[in-house]
Amino acid sequence: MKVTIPIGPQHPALKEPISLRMTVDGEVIKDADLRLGYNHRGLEKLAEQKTWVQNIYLTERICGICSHSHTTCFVQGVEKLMELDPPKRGLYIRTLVAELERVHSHLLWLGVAGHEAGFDSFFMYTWRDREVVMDLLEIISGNRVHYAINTLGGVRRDIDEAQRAKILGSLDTLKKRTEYYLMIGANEPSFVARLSRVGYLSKEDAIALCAVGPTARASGITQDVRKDDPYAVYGETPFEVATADSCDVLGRTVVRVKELLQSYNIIEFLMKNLPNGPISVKAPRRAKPNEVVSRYEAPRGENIHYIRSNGTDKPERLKVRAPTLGNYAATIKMLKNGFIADIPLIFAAIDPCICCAERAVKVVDARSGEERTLRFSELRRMAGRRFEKVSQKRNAVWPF
Amino acid sequence: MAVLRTFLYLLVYPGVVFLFVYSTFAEWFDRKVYARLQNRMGPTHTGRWGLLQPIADFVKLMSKEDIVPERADKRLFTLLPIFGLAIVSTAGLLLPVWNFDLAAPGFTSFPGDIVVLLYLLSLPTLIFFLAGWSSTSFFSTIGATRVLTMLFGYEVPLFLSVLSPALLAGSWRLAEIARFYQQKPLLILPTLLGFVIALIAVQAKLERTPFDIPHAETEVVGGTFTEYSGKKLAFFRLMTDVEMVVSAGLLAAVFLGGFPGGALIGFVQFVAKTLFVIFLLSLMRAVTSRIRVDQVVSFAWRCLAPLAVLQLLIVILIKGFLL
Amino acid sequence: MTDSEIIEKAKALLGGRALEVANPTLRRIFITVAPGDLAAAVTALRDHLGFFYLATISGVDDKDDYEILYHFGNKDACLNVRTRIPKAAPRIASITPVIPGAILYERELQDMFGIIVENIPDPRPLVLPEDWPAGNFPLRKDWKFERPVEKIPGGKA
Amino acid sequence: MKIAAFLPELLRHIIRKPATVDYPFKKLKVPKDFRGTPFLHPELCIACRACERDCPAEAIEITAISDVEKTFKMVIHNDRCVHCAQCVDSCPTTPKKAMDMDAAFEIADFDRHNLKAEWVYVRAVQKPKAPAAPAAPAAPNTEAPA
Repeated sequence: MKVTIPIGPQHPALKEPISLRMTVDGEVIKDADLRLGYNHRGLEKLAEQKTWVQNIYLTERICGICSHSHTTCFVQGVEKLMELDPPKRGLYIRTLVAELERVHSHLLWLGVAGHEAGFDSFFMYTWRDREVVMDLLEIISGNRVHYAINTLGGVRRDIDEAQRAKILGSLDTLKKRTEYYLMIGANEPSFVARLSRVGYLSKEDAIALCAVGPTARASGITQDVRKDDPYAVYGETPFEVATADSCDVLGRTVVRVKELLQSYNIIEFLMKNLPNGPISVKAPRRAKPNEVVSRYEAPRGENIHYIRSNGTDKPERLKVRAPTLGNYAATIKMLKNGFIADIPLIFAAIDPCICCAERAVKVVDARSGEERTLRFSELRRMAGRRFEKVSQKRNAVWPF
Repeated sequence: MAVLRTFLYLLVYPGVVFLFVYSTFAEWFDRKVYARLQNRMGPTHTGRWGLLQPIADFVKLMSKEDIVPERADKRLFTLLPIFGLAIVSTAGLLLPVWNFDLAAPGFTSFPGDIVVLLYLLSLPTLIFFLAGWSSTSFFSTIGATRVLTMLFGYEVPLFLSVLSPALLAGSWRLAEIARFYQQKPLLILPTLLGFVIALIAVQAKLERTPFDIPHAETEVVGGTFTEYSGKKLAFFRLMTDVEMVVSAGLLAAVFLGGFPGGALIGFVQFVAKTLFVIFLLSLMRAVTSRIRVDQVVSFAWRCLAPLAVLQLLIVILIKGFLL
Repeated sequence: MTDSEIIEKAKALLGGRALEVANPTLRRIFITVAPGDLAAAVTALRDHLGFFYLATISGVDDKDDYEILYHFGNKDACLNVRTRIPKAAPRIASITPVIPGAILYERELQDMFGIIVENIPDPRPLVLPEDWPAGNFPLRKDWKFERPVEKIPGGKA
Repeated sequence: MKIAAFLPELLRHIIRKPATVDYPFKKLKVPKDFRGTPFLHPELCIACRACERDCPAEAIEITAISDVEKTFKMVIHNDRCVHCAQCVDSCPTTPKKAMDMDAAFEIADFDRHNLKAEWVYVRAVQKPKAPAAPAAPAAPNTEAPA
């Protein structure tokens, strides 16, 4: 007996408007219909009417949590268009803020995963320790969320000796706390029970559905733009790509915590060999007609910007593909045959940044017809008949 | 005179007024401990240290708009909160703290009152199911079916673990059980296993965090209480608080040796022991994460029930050889 | 595999179909292919060169025709396959049989440019709401949108 | 798989001071160059409109009142401003910038009109970097920033 449950567009588990219609048989999900577009802001059309400098702050507001990744991806592309060569110190600071953002984004995700699984103490503690990174970002860039540290040809603010010492100083508390959370995440029985074997995505499915970021790396695909196509100073920084092959939400948690530990090493490396010199070069107002593809490893996956210029001071075309969009096809695959209780967890596992990915809907229409008789089948069949009557009368609300 | 005494007995001291005030205090204590465990402040600004916060919530909810879903069965929908509160308050009267001396016990202490108390405590689960069922929204129906599924998990271990100390004491009367353990305090030790099982089962009955699946807000929005608002929701919230106090009182009476010592000391004993049990409940709420409904049932039958039977075995052996 | 090796292998694989190949910067290769043999080129690149990961599909409104770029990525480089289709007959074959993950980006192409993607498994609108007036496609250059004047409620003007 | 793995950490914190700050009553210190609200030093502004052109949110509006005495009016729409400080960066005046950022971030208001800041001033003449300290004429600014 099928009951279709609408989760969203407004729902406590979803911080942003996205609509999931689950066809559920008892507690098991039969198929999922994902509907987006609720806060599509027409960003690509808007970018064509703003100058290069203004577009930096426009791309920054694509996503609140990974704002630095979109600006860096955009600024790198435009620097190639304008043939600018940012100085080494500017690139070092840009990579530093990128890694600090990855740390704060992963710590935020750990908290959200804990909250979705009902583990509120884990949520409180991870977000308390995330404040250390937020304060660092606020001291360096002057703002906790939209750092706006990038400009065409380098960065806008320098790091003085006191800030450098503060960053190095707070690294070991962060390292100690992250190892503690890895221990908790792997050992707390009720938490692990909610994470293991949930949202299974095999390696072949991940490849076929072009999954990106930690979701793909947790299924055993070593795919990291920082290694495959190094930008900024990732060519010189020693780090390894964190992968796991358990293909489930627990694997994604482990991958993200390993990435946190890698980020601490990168930040330490960056702070220890920060070269001195200027931090930015002067940028012209116009860019010659040209096109560029710029890629960036955001905390959620690979970011890609395709920018084409036509000689004026406004871009001809700016195509943005945020990582969450890449993972939506994989999410539908994971949701099938899961439990209702797992919907928020599976959905949170790809760390969805819905405002980033205002571009995807996918229907899986495997209408498996078999009728499972359950002990409560009689109760549920009554519920089913009630809904049909209910939905007919108010069908304007739920367009089935 | 006797009428006045019973009237006072029912309404003021051991009865409704005291129970409501004490249950809001218990909720404040639970929220404050839970917050401090998570390194937060908890309610602080309503009254001294936030003491009036639960009462403030109750008053706010009472003044809010009260919506009844169109398709719902209006009479049932409206009466359920009142039934629930009534059931749980009458269960509160049966707690043995009120009859000070066994010679002239009040009318609420009779042989077999532990069975009545357990029955009255399992009725609220049925009330939750009907509440979820009668408000015909998707989420509340799922919440309702989850309440019943969980009921089959924790009910048997709860009954077994609570009744085994009664078996050891050889009587079904709460006051006598309490007096038995006051005279032989050493015999509390073998029933400690039962105490742990009962704690977990009560946490499930009260639908608190490891088992708050029926109204898990990230999955099924409000679960059984999705459609409730205004006065009805206020009554349901108060009902869960009173149920917490009553369950804590039951556990304290059966496992921690009741509340000896006349009126005043008995009252202090009652407050101390119930707050200790509530502290353990909020500790459990802070330590664990929410598990799925099927995991609750398998955990209950694969782990709680065998331990409860083991506890029963221990009690029978002790009763057979030692007493 | 350096860029030049990839280019040789791609030229060998595609034979005459690769109309022009460009390598503007390190690890960036642009191959232009006629719309007809797009699917064949994509299959060849996926099987022999390991370009199974499709990052995204970008559509560009280029005065009198649409340019569609398929951005692939693998360990060594980012390969972009470019096709041009006339505005008069905006049709392109879907590559979902070859790469299932492309369904999302083809849907957006359909919404934003009005390009009809043949035998796409699921033709429903992707991002635009159901009540979006048919026939106008936001990302076309001729689609103008004038922002309404901002009225601030209350207080002095 | 440890039962109650979180217990020791929780019990350690039960007596410690909570990490949360009682916000409206106790406030945290804002760091040194925090990007708060943009404001103008009217006597330094040469009305070159660089900030108006570069502002991503179109929050700065410079209108010429009269060309004779070269007086201008600048309005900063703080309800539209995104606090990115690009105006401070693109301001060409040396040595001290006309546009500046203060640290006020609690600017919520019921009426968006209260968030508009206005200045009417005479355009300062940007002296070439002569060796002598350029004495910028004391422009009669008629209205202090809101």
